[in-house]
Amino acid sequence: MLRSRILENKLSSLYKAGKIVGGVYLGKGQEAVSASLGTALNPETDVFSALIRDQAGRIAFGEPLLDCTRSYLGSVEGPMRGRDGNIHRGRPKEGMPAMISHLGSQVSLVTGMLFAKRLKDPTSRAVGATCVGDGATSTGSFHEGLNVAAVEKLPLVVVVANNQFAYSTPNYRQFACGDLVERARGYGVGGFSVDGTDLIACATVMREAVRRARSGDGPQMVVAQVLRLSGHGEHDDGSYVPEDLRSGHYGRDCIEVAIRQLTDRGIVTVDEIMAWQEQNAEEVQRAVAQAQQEQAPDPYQEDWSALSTRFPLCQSGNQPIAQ
Amino acid sequence: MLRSRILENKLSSLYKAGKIVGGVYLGKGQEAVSASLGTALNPETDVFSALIRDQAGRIAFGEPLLDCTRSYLGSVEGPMRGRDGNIHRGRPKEGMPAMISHLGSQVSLVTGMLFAKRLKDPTSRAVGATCVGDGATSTGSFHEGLNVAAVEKLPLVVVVANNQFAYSTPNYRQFACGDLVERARGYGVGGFSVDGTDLIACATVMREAVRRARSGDGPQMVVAQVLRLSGHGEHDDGSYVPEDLRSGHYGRDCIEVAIRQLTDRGIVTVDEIMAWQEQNAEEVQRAVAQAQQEQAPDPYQEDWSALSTRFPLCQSGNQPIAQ
Amino acid sequence: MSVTYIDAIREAQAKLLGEDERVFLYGQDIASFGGAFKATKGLAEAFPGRVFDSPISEDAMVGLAIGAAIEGMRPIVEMQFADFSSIAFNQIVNQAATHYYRTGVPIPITVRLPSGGTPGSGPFHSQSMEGIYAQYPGLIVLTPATVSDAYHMLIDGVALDDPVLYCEHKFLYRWLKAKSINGEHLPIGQARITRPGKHATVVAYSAMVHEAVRAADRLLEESGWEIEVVDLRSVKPLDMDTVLASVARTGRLLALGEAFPWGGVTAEVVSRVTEEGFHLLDAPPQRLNARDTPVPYHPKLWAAHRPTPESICDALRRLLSF
Amino acid sequence: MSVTYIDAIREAQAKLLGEDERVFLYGQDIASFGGAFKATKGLAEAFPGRVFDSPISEDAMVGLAIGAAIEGMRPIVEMQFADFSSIAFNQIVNQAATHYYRTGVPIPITVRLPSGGTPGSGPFHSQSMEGIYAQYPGLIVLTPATVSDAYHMLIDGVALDDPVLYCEHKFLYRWLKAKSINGEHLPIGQARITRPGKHATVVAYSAMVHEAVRAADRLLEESGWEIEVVDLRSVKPLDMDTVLASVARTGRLLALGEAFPWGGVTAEVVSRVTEEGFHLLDAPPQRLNARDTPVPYHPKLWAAHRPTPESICDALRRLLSF
Ligand SMILES: Cc1ncc(C[n+]2csc(CCOP(=O)(O)OP(=O)(O)O)c2C)c(N)n1
Ligand SMILES: Cc1ncc(C[n+]2csc(CCOP(=O)(O)OP(=O)(O)O)c2C)c(N)n1
Ligand SMILES: [Mg+2]
Ligand SMILES: [Mg+2]
Repeated sequence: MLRSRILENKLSSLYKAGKIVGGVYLGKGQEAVSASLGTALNPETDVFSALIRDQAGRIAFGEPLLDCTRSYLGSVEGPMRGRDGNIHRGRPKEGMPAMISHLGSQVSLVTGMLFAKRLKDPTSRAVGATCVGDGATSTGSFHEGLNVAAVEKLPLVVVVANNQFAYSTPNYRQFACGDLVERARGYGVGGFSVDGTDLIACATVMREAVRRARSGDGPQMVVAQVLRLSGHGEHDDGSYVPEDLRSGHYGRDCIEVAIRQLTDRGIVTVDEIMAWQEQNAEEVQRAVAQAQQEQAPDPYQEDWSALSTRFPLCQSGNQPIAQ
Repeated sequence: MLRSRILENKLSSLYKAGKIVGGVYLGKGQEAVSASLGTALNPETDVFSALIRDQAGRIAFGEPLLDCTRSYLGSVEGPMRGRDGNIHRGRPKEGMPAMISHLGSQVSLVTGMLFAKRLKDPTSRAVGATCVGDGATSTGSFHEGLNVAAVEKLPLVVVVANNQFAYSTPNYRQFACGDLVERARGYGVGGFSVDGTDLIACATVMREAVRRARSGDGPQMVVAQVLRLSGHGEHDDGSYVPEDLRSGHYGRDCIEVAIRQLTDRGIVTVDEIMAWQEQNAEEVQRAVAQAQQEQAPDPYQEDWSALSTRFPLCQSGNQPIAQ
Repeated sequence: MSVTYIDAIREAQAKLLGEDERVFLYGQDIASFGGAFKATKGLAEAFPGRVFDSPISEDAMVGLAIGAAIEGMRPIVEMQFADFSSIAFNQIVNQAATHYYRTGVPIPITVRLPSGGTPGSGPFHSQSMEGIYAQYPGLIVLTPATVSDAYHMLIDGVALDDPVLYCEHKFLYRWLKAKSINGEHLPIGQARITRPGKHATVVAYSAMVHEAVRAADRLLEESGWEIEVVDLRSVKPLDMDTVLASVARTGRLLALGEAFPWGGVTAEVVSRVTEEGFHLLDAPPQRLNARDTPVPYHPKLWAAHRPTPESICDALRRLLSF
Repeated sequence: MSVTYIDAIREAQAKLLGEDERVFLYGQDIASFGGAFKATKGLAEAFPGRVFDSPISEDAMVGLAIGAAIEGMRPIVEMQFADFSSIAFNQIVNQAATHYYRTGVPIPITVRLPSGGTPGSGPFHSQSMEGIYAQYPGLIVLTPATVSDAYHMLIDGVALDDPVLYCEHKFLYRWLKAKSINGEHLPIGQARITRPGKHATVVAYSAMVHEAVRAADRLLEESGWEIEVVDLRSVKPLDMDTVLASVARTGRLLALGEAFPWGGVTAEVVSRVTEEGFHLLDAPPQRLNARDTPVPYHPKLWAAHRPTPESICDALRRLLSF
């Protein structure tokens, strides 16, 4: 999560320097949730469909830093080859589906991956996880996907990172129940609540949710309370978040909390953390530098085809590029 | 509900005699649920968006018999003028929206009608109700609509007639919770369970749900357990419903139960019921006869326009009818 | 013994399930019930654990299929009616259709769309959505018109690595019969000359091929006009070679479809022909589609809403009069 | 002082809220935040109780608007991006679009669709869906290209009794400026000759009108060709009179759009012109659209995906060479 924070700070400055086109969407303040989910999974067998604020989870699950910097900086070497960018990236064949923007849509997709894994091998113990925000729980797609997973009793873990806002929209304009975890029972799935600013609590809950899913208890839903410590995207100052929330319990920085937790318990020393920090900063710097020196996609080289199939009898209808 | 049953029996024979084109969808066995909802509403002010199996509720809410027979028999005099038929009928301006087939879609529509009523008159005490089946609860549209109504705290009553099957699909392939009423809490809405074969129980629960909605408690969800005593449509023999369900508690005929309840309590006599029956049979017969003698729509007279607006500068693009 | 169009669809699925373990079927009421139209009758019993009833969740049905396809499966999703695919629209056009271009991983799913009008089916059980889906890059849209094509194109479609919308016409289900399914087997992407002629070309697909042939028979009898009928077979990809070769022979084009009249397949055909074969045309190309209203319920309105042999003859007479 | 395209959209909504109590606004983040693009900035404060933040529920947003319209209101729904209207697709094309034909009760809702590409927006924040919605009977599809049209067409669209898809182009939001919004005020259903010419007609709409004008300027300068540019303003209804009159003057047609190349607006325009004005054409009509792939993220790919003044000039030169 430390590496994620350093990377995201770098992305933010690149954006502000005009080096990234489009948008930059950060997971600051949500690293404990995301990283502990990524850590609880097994990258060899499991599926992790990261969403907007899952840089930390991506790193924990094993996504190379370069996938991130190449996607943001539009390198043709990245997994999306400039065709898609920023958080819309992934390696579907390696258990990392690439999100589409339409919120909620990944739930049934991960469900389908798990459905297939079970069909191919009834003894499969692979788990699939995805994160959604509080806002995404209002989508029909979320509902349909989670319900189907429950009917099929698939090992799906859905983490709702309730950061109190969907863009500018506060929880009370998004849902009317007390806590979103109250939805779990209605789907017939396991439900967990956790303080998303507390790394140790998150790690414990995620591990347990993943364990239950893996052991055949069907889908598990974890609702983590957090606050994002950035705007919706780096174009947004998030000024709609009231001061008392920012200065309240969930406004605390989960990384500071984690450092305190780990040092208090003597698991790491401050010096070690400083060393990590430095090492990560270097790695991030390298990943940025490499992506920046790589080629942008070239429209003349681009294979302008949305299909993998070629139909020799039918012309493409695509116009040549004007010179 | 007696009238509904007589009408539906008639529709079934008309269908079997080839006098109705398309399909016939009956509410046999669900009359207690539907009628008690229709009765609990005020047709002057309220909204009732009937679904597939709501013939009894339609009658209770005040829909004329002729609306039904004209729609099924394709009379041009009916509210749908032959453009739509069977259960896809209504009088939206009189509080009776006409369902589209896509299940779940009416929930947000009724929500919008209530939203508008409150905007127009903040003291409005109008309630809006709609029925859905167990299957329709799996739609994203149901989820989005109910959640929006809950956020807006609108006086919506959603009745889930859980007849154990969606077409041929049993509950265990549709949802994974014990009872759909467990969903209420996750939406932050009121929840009621009721035996849908028990008229008095239904009447009590519907009245209470409507009262709470009307008094400002926000949406209410009533889950009624029933069994349909017909196929999905009259083309279907419903043979997938296992014998033990048919012969079990919910397989009992709510009309027989109601007659017993009412006569046992001395509210009506058997003679009175026989008289109603006769009177209703006559009225149904009249409504059928009238619709049958009315004109079918005439394609040459038809105003083939999907818009109420006419654009004088733009031709319609519609071809003349071949002679 | 004869085979209907829907028999062919069922047989194709049986063959696919039998020969390719990556194939499974997912849809509402398709397992023990065999589907609303019985297109999967007996398959759940014959292939245990391969045919699944889904909840009423079209968005999730397609989402699940896409996920399974990423994992190497070849799911076939049955929509109960094409019209209900509007609920799965986002998963189809944004998730499935963009996936290969974005990630390089193709999505071999097949979505079966029971399409087209039948009397009394009304606005929500009658739609023809091929012209909607074909607008999106990344989708293949098949529209079989014959029993043999219903069979072979479903098998060939499932074999493609890309998402396929398989538009099967409900009116043909039981009405269209063949002696066997071993008709001429053309590859996907090749159109067929269903009926040769020399005075005008009707380009049609799905059920309208048969209405075009009826109209052509009538005109031949009435006035000796010889009308060529081209069956597109797939609307995306579009086999313009066959279409242009036909127009080169006849000099006249009527594009015929059952969908709504704005845009869609007939507009694409007319535009491609005029762009690429303007000099071949001896008369203004014409289109005939359904009317610009929802599909009406009443059989009398329905019959006047869609093209019929009468209205096709009228359109052809107009075309031949130039 | 100047007014941008998005100012005009905001001003139009302010005027509507001020003058018609049936109007309310519903959408994600549109109340105190003022919307993702600030198209409703300040309106929640100026009109308390008339501007509402919705949950992330596009299907329910449109369903709610339809219900409110039945009750006599005139809701304006803001989609955060046109692309997300795919979630509301069913409510738009099946509930709103069929309602008047089925029940006789019209549905005066306006759905604002922030449309079209901008650099770096990628496959899901760049779509142009006018050609999808126009295929459905019962919908009106507006595509304003100027500041003044953005203003007047929104006001006129809300006044219509039928469902309106108002396609506003994101690229024009801040880039397009006018001295005032009091430009020429044409009725909905009438196209405009944006730039008169005599050698060829470009039929365009929305942002492509400006690219067409740029291309026309360039060709005039380079080689003296005088290109006429027609701005359709609304793609459904389509003002064929203006289009045909222009083609009658020039004899040559290029239909230009930013949407995907299969079907859509340009195919409808070419088909209508060839059907109704074949004899006016001196050369095969041409189309130029975006490429048949999702809209790419990278600005370099994006710029080659959509038509540009360069590719429009190329297409025009081809057209003029016949
Ligand atoms: C279906 C859909 N509608 C709208 C959007 C636009 N949008 C992108 S992010 C966002 C807010 C998401 O809120 P939440 O789910 O709480 O996640 P968070 O950003 O808070 O992490 C919105 C409305 C979208 N991506 N998808
Ligand atoms: C979105 C959608 N998908 C599929 C259908 C086809 N369909 C019509 S009724 C039905 C079953 C409905 O089951 P349920 O909601 O339980 O109601 P019931 O028929 O049992 O009263 C189905 C699948 C539909 N109408 N809408
Ligand atoms: Mg959030
Ligand atoms: Mg049911």
